[in-house]
Amino acid sequence: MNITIGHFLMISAALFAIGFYAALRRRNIILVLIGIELMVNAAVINLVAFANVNKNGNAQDGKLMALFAIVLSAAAIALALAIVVKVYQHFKTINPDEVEEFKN
Amino acid sequence: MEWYLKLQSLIESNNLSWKFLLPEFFLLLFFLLGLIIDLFWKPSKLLPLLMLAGLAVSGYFTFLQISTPNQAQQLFNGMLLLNNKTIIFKLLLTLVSFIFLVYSLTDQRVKQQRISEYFYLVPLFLIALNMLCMSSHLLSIYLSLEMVSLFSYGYVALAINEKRNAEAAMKYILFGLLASALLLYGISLLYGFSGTLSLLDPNFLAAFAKAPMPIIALSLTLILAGILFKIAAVPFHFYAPDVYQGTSATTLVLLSIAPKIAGYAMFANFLSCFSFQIFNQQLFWPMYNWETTLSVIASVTIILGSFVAISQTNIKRLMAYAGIAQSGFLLMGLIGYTAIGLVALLNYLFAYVLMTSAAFMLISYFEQQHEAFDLADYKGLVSKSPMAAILLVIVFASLIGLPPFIGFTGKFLLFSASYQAYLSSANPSVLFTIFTAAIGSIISLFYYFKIVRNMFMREATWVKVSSEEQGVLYFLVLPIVIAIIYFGILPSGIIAYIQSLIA
Amino acid sequence: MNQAITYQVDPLLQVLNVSAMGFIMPLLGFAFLSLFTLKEKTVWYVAISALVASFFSLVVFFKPLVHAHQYFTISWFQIAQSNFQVTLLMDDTCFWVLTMIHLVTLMVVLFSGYYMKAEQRIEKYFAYILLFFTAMVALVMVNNLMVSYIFWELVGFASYALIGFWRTKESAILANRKAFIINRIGDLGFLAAIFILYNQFATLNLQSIEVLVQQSPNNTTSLYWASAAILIAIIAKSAQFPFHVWLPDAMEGPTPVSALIHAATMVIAGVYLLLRISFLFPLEVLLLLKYLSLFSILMGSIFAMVQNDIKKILAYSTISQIGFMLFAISIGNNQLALFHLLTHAFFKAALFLAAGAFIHENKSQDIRLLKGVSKQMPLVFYAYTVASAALIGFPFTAAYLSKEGIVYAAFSQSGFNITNVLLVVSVLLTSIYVSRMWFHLNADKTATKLQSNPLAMLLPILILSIASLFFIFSINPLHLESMWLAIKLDHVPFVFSLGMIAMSLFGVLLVKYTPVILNPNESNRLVLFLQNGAYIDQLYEMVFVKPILKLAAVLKWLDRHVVDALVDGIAKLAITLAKISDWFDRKVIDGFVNLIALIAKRFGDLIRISQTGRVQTYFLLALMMMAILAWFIY
Amino acid sequence: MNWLSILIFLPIAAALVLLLMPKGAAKVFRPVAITIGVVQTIIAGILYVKYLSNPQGYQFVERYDWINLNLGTFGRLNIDYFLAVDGLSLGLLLLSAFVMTIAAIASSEIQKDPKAYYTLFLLLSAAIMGVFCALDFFLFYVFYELMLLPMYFLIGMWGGPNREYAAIKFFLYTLFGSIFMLLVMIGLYFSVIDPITGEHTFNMLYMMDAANYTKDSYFSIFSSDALLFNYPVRFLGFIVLFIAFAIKIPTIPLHTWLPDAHVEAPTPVSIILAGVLLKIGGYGIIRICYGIFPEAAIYFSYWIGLIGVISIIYGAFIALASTDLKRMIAYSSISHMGFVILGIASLTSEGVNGAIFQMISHGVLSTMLFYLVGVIYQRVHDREIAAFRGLAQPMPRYTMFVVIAFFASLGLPGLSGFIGEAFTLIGAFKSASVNALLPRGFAILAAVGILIGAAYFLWTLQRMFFGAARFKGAEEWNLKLKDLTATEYVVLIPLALITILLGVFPSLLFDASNNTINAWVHETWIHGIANLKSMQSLLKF
Amino acid sequence: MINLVFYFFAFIAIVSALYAVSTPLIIRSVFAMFACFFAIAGLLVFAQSDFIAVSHLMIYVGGILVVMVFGIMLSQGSSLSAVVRSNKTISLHQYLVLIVCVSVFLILSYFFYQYAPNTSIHYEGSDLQLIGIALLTKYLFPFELLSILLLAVFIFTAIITRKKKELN
Repeated sequence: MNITIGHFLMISAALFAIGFYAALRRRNIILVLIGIELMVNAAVINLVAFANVNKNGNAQDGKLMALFAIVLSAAAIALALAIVVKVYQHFKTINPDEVEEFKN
Repeated sequence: MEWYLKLQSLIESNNLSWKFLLPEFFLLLFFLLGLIIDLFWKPSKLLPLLMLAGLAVSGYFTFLQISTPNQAQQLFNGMLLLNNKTIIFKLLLTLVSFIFLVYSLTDQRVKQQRISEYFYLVPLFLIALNMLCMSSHLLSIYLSLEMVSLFSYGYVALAINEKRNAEAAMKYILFGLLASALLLYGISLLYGFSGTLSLLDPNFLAAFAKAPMPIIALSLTLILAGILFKIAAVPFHFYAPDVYQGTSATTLVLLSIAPKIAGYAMFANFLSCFSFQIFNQQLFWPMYNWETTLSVIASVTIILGSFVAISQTNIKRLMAYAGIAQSGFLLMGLIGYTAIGLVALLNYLFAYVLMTSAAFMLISYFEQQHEAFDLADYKGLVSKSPMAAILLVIVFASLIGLPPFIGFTGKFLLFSASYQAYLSSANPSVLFTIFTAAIGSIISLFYYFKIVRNMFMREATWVKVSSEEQGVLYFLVLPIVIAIIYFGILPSGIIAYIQSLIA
Repeated sequence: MNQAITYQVDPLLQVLNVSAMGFIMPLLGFAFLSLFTLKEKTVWYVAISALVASFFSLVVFFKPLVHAHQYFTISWFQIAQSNFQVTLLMDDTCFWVLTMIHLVTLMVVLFSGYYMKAEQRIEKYFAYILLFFTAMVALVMVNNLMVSYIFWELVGFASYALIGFWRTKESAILANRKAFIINRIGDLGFLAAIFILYNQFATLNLQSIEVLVQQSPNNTTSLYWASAAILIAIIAKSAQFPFHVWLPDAMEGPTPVSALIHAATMVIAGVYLLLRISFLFPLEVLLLLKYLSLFSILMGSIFAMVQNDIKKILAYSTISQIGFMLFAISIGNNQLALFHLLTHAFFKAALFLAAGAFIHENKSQDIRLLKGVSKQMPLVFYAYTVASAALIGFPFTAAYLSKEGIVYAAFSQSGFNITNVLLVVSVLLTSIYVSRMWFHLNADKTATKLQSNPLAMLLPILILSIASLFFIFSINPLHLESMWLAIKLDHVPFVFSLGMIAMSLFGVLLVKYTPVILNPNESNRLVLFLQNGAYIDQLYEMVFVKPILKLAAVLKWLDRHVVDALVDGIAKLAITLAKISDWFDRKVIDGFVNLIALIAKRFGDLIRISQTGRVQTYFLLALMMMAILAWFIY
Repeated sequence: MNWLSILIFLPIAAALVLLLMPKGAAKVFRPVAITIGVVQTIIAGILYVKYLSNPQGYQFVERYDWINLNLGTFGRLNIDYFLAVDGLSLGLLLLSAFVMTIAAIASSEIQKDPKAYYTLFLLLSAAIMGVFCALDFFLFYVFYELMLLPMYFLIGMWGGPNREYAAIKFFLYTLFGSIFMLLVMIGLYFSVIDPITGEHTFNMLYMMDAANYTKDSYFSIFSSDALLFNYPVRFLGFIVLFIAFAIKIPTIPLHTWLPDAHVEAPTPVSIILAGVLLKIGGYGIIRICYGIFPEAAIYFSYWIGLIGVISIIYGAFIALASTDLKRMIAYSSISHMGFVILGIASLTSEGVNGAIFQMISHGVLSTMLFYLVGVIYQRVHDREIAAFRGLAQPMPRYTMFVVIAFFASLGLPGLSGFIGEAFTLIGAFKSASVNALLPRGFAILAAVGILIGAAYFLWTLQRMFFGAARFKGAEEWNLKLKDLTATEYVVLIPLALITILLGVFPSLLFDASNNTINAWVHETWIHGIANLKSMQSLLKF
Repeated sequence: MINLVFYFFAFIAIVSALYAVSTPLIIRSVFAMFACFFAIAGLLVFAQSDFIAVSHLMIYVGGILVVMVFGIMLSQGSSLSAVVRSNKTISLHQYLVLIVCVSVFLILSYFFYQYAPNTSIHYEGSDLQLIGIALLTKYLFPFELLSILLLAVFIFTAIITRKKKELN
């Protein structure tokens, strides 16, 4: 049995759903970020897998997109963690529920 | 050999493209200058002025890029597309940044805290925004979109009131990262089934059309999620009120406008590859029902934004929801993707820049002078700052769309454009959007005039007056308000200019 | 009677004519008096001189034109294709009625100099009188229904102003409101008639309408409606049943006003209008009028029999007498109606003025308290007696001629039937209430004679009582043939006259020897019923006024709480929607979860309510909305 | 001379001058406003007299390009600055100028922030002039909306205790109507072609001619699929425009903003509101609703007439039950404006002429009535009917003017109110036999409204003004209730004179309007029937 | 045989991801992520992208996770293991999220099962050179832009995390 793109896509779907779960469900900003990373990784797997379909000319598109996505998510995580640290300084918690000062 | 020639052409394209980024180079240059000055002469009053000069120079070179007749330049092998439409967007962005910088100069809190980054990051932000306007490749879209988002998060997090900033930034970034993860996933699907990331690729649509319907729907929906987040449209608008509330009104002069403009520019670019012109009739790619999608989103955005704005008691939350409703109005220009729609969109964005920046400057002014944050704090302000109050009324009237202010001609064109879209598509949901937009206009009267009512018709409970600094009103807000009136009475010039540029 | 006679004169002459006919002087007087505050005497002189000037112009300019039977037409305004004109009519009828109006008004103004002495705002009083006079003169002369309507209402307004002249007097201001509103109901009839006629004939000029009616007699339906509508106006203005209720109340005004407006002139405007437009009236409507007027005749005289207020007696008597005039018209005898109109004006004005003199000197209107006036002011009392005799219809008075003529005409037209018998009965009733009043006034022979009898008081009463005698109208006191007026009337057989006189005498004697009639038992229910005008007033109050006020209050409530709420509801709905969507925006998932948790709780403590993260909830919500949108589009 | 432009821009110029004046110069603000009003009145009067010499068609035309854009595939966007007046608008123009003058004189009670007040006042004046002059729909709309903001502040800042509510209610109601008017306006624009240039146009005169509609456009009568929700689009357009103007007039059940606005507004603002702003509704219906959609007007005339009749009676009943004098007058306005609707619905020359006369007469009378209410309110700050009794005692001259105003309002002949009411009713009555649009019963029912009108005015007179003097404020009020001052005479005497003058010489107005209205009625009827036939055959409704 | 390795990586990736999102202790989930990212890198190699795989390892394992550990330490100080779920009950919100996530997975996998191209993937050698050339030709501009972005993020992170004292 050959490994086809479908296999990769299935794994990506699973990772996406798991990441989604963490991002929406967990009460900890860092775990939310981990969930987001899982979602990004799912997309990265997709991109790289699809790069194998399109061998005509644009073969490297998907791979480079994946590369940029990885780097960008790293940058975003760095900024997010900086904000988390700052949130912790003020609220002494990293549960997004408890970061709640605004009242309307 | 062939491979080598191809490489040659790729490099050639890159080499030819750099010169079109002259404005951005200047921005970068001034940013670096600012960085260095900030490092060596820490408390420098020169810095903001230098940045202003940078914006001016960049704006000048952007202006010079205007080509008559309209010529589209593909830069960097289709990464970017420069045409008059994107130049107008860029000019609008430069204008906002300029207003923001000038206003920041007067902000007491910025002065006191000596946040020099506040100033020298503006050119860099503008680069990101410009890139988003020009990007025509899914990679550059994703990259510049992410860049704009990161700048936005960063600006929100910049300290003025640290605790509030932190909370707003946290909510903003979590929401934003989730949305961009969806966007990325959507892009990956789009790429997978169309085989290309370049929107300018002539084979893109043909290849994508072969993709199965559910995949098309799924990928476009996911991409739309990312875009809607950027333009703060329903349902990805939830972050806006919290973020606005936690951010100083001064920052909002930039943040409530610039990302939205760039978002619309990108949205227009994105939609442009799904629309064709056949026999003078603008048609959308038939596989995806763009008209219905856009009109439903526009209607829901207008209605939800307007209704929720009514019950707000914090002015910035109110402005956030009002901004959401305005976003819906702007979307009306894209329904049908007609030429008039684009003109209407650009014209209204111009109006939006003037009105919203003026509004936030005034709100910021009230924040600083009278510590007014809630609607209740606005009671009787007309007796304390009559000039500012009157200017705010004019701005609000324009935002509602009353003549003879620029908001009226803007909305008028948007209505006309969507009516035109309705005539050509005969899609009843477009008509529905027009109706909801009408209703939204009426409701907008209600919430904007709650503030006006408080200012003019209620007695002040307590008003803290700090040093009377009316200067900013006269040299910055007043000219903008005069422009609001001028372009309301004589709109021909600006509309004709936009039309002539993008024709 | 046709276009050939109507001619346009040159504008200057027109103006001269109009002014000559006496509008301008009284109108100027009105304007002068209403704008300036003057001394009492001066006011009086101004009023008198205005009237004299008008009278002079009547005799000098108007009289010569009468026989030419002319119309003067002034273009008023043009609307659509119709030209609205003010047409002035000059004929005999007009002249006689005008003469009567001038004379009575002059007398009343003279008398007012005595009666209204030392009153506040006297200049307003005379101003209103002059306004009334102008309007009345115009009403008589104009021959265009639209313009008639204008003056028709203006006399009503003047009446309103004069009834309420003592504006601090509660009963007076209630009475004038009532008078105006009831007249307004009549005016609606007039307006409706105008609509119908204008719609039918595209003109409101009476002579044109008359020509058109004669040319095409088959517009009967609209004529029915028009005549019925205008009948309402007539009976309201002339205080006939069922619109008579305002007239007794109107007696709250100054007595000279009652004499002028509510006896001699304004109330006969209806009769006069009917005389002018009787050509419109189909027989059926005339029959209706006949019964209505007969009812008013009887009702007026019966109510008059039990009243103790001298002015109320006279008011009911007026209702009854106007009934006679309308009755005459209803049986087709317009000339007799006109005749009775003129005679009635004089004797009724005399009666009122005399009553005014009594009231003024004794400060009371109750006939039982005025018992000594025959001795107190004998001269006035003689005049009063003459006028009373005229009212009853004794020979040698003018009214004898007119009233007898009417009764006879009724008999000669339809013979011996119930309506005619009732008419005769009403003659008897008239005799009864008049003599009852007379006996009361003559009861106390011991009163002292009044020292001063000012000329302003005596002269008008005497002149008017003399005018109620036969020779003003006819040489022969007993017969109608030899009238001075250009009125052609039938000969009345001698036997019939004798019968009538006997009937009247019987009435006098009945009162003389029947104390029950002279002093009816006030505790008697029937008497009470009649004294209160059969409670018609109260009935109207209950049936119309109260329900209307109630309805108004209900509507006001509805307006506030339903209509406003309905339309306001949109705004309220918007706010509610705002709250809902706000709630939806931030809480729907929470609420949803809480709700389900609440339900789940009933099945056990498996699930506890837990706070959800807002960012995450929002995002979940956004995603679900996006999914719904995608689902919706595909 | 561009007379009409001068009329419009004179107050704007004055407003700018006022803005630049220092606060210390507060004393000259009112004289300036009065002077502007007088000058406007004189100009309007001159125009009126000029027009009377040849009362035909549109005159004093000014037409310039305002917005003229080429928008590519969209075509050209053509908006003209197009002003002209005819017999319909000229009378209203004159009335507006006059009422604004009176309102300026009556503004003496304004103490708070006079600069803002008079600036807004003058802006309002300009917008009102513009509305009556504009013949380009877009221009009309701009002026129409321009009235809202000054009016909002005039009510909201200088009004009574509940002024905020009244002001926003006024604003919301009107905006509700006008936003949808905007939509119809855009729809019309896309349907109408300027026969000369071949481009879309906002010119109202072109919109009135069925030949100028492109064949398959939504508002074309020749289109076979001009249906929206299975209903002819033209009818919907008419309904939308009618609602917009009916709010302004106002009619039942869109009237509820009016009593609130009146009760809360200061006297001069009430005067403007009743004297001028309500007329814009009637003017809009005649000029725009009926002018552009004659067939819908004919189709719906029964319902429009019914609305008019209900307004008359309903307004009168509520006025009867009102306990606040100003509220009573506000409701009487609703009742009186009902006659305007009824007259217009009759589509007869008598009815429409009567409607215009009624508008002008009501303009003068309501000005007078609201001013009179203001007089006592200014003295004792109370206007409950029950609080006064026998006012004629301390204030006889005042009472005289009240009597004139009341009797004119209840339709006493010889005063102006009568002619308008009578001719609208004659028109309504005639309609049954001329064009069979309204049943005769409408005229009769409306006449009953007159009766109730008499009832509440007389009742009020009797309760408030006659009888022995007795006031809620007892002695204190007795001292305060002085008779009229010189200023008040200056206001009231011209108003009373005009009332009498118009009542005696209605030709003063009819001469100007009659030709215009005759032609208008004729054309509306001819076009309406033709259009209706065409639409019925194409749309099968 | 080589397929078995693929399935092994897939299994590790999914299981460790599941563990990472469900363990109550943050630090454990971070370490589970190490395993997950390693497995994903392995999968990337299977998809003929060894350069991407290496970059992935370097950036995620070497960069992100380390930063995260720092973040945890900074935000929760010494009590690394003290982070336990405060509320042991399961709320319906959580069920809802679970349902949504499962349905997301089902929808996606159904679509992929139905519509994914049936291209089989074999390892054909390194793509390092190709990526390098692309990065300096076609993707030169995004590459440059990225550098600016990283600079900006660097500045922002520095400003945001600096101590409050320095601000005044």
